[in-house]
Amino acid sequence: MKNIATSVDAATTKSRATQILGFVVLFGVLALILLGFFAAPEDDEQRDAVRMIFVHVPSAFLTYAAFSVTAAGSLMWLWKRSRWWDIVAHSAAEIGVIFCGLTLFTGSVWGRPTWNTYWDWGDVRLVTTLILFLMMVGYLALRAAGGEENAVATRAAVVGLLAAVNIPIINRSVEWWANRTLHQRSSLTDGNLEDLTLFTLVVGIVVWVLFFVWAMIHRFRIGWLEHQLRDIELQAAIAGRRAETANDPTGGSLP
Amino acid sequence: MLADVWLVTNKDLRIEWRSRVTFNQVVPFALIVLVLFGFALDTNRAVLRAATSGVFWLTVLFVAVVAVTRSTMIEISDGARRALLLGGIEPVAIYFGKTLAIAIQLFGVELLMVGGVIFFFDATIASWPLLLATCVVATWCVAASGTLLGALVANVAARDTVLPILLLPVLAPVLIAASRAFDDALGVLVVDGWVWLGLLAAFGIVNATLGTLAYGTLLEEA
Amino acid sequence: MTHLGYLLVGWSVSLGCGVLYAMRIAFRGRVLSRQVPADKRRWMQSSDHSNNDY
Amino acid sequence: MTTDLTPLPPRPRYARRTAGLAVTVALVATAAVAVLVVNLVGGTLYFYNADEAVEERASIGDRRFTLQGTPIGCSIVEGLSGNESVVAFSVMFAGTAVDVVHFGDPAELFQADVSVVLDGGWVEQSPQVAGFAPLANDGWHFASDRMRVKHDNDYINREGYDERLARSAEAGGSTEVVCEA
Repeated sequence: MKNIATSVDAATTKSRATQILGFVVLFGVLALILLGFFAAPEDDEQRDAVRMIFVHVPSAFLTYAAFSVTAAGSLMWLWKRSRWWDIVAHSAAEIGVIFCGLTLFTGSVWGRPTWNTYWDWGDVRLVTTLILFLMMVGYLALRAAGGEENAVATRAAVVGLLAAVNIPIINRSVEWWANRTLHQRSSLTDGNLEDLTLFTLVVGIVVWVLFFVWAMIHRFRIGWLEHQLRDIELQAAIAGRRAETANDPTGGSLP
Repeated sequence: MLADVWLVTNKDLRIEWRSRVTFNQVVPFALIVLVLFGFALDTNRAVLRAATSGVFWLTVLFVAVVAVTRSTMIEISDGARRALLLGGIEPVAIYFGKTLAIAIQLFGVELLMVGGVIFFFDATIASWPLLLATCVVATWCVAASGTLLGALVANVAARDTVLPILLLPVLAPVLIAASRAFDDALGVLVVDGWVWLGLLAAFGIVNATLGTLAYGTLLEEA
Repeated sequence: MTHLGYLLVGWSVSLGCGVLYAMRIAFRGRVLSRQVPADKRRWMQSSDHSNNDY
Repeated sequence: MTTDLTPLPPRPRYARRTAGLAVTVALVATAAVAVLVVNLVGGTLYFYNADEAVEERASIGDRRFTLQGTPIGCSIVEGLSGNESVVAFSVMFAGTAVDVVHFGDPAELFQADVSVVLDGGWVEQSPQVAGFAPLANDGWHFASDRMRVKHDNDYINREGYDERLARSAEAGGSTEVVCEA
């Protein structure tokens, strides 16, 4: 603690790598705006509304990615009891909820001009995505409810795996219910895209993934610090109890 | 193993029989919710009829939250959960035993509610086999998820608020599938109810499997 | 450009959420870092990973 | 209820379930669910395609349902039904046509050869809209009050109208019918 002056100065969760990554993401977003609004062509049917794809699809992609990481972390916690994986699962869930919310929001905003509706209760993909979102909000609520650290991790891991059942259903729904859904099939795997549209979409996904990595690193470090802090508080509490018993003339024994 | 399942079921049902908590509180609650929906939607008989299935299963979900809370309370008071484990009963047997107990109670409430929707909502039953099969399978789904999540939140301080937040989204697919199956059973919508019943069964298998795998861990550690 | 209103809402909410979340975790990281001694913050060191106790 | 309170012999503590059993249970359950889902999803109708809606007309009766089909370009007419402004058109799927009268404004992207999803019900009456030449003309029409446009996953920018027609025909949204002007 002797270098407290310098450590306060450097007291952040950033490192050289995340700083560089952060700048890359910023430039990536600028490039995506330019590409998405000015370079990519408009669509025959949808006109300019198609430009929503560059934020909607990357968000959906990251929803799958983040919640899959949560599922993997949950599984690893139950198997290895590793704090590292527990924090990874929690971090990915928090970021995933944001992207899942954005997927639903951008999808609705895109749906109004193209489908003529913000929301349709009959569509499997829309409804299952909403269910996944609500379950993961529950996951975060369960985490926030607190309790003994290991017990919280175990509970959360079970909910994380329960929610992960939705991921393959959402992803496959447009194939399983082919010709029975409002939502179109995958644009990336079996769509027919203009070259520049496809390129911009890939740029969007890369930028979103880089942001995810940046956020994961920072969020993981926060989780790590919270874990350390609980440790420090516990040590202080134990030391406090020791001091109390030392001053106690009975030596701390029960009457 | 099966004997242990029945042992746990029997224990929970006997506690219910003696305390009559479900009978005295949950049944009136369910009927009141139905009647309130009747007040809210009665201005238009067609709307009430079209909404019957959804109202029915939404009410079941609310009732399920109460029933699961009750089932969990039985185990956490007086360290009964620890005693069950020390008794050498497999966690899987406890899981299926408690699931069965909740399912039987819910099924009883649902039968009364079917009477309720016929009486209050003028519902007509187009297919009794489909109606009863839907009740059985959907109740199993609700109980299987409810028992798992009940054990999960048992030791959470904010149990009463966290349980609905977790349980209701998990049960949303049950609400959808059971409502569609009921739409067919009540002859309201043009759907194939038996197909929705099959999907309900798939959901029941998934949740019972997750419960089988996770319940022991939750009992011992969470 | 057609549908500009929808596009602006969708894009700005997406990017806005990203920026707000980034700011939130950066800020929270700062607050927490101050409360934890430097030797518990592994990313401060470049080579020493011996104190990984997870 | 038993009154014998003699202690029972202790049960053996349950064996810790092995990872192998867990994996087996998970695999069997996954297989069962996969079989159920694959066999059943086709039956969970969100909408009837035009051909199915015609086939099931008797069993549907006057109940509401959702219809999907591809609008045939030359059939689209805006007009009045009574005092209400409507859009009348014929949709096709897999070679079967359905005449539609949609009450209200059409969707923004409503156009020929882009599938629509409509909420409404059968009416046993030929559509009474001036200037509308119904393709099915079978004494029925579908009265719709909610329209969604089901666009596909092609994002192209060329004057590819003919190509789109060909693909639409391939997908079952047959456009072989040539309207007689």
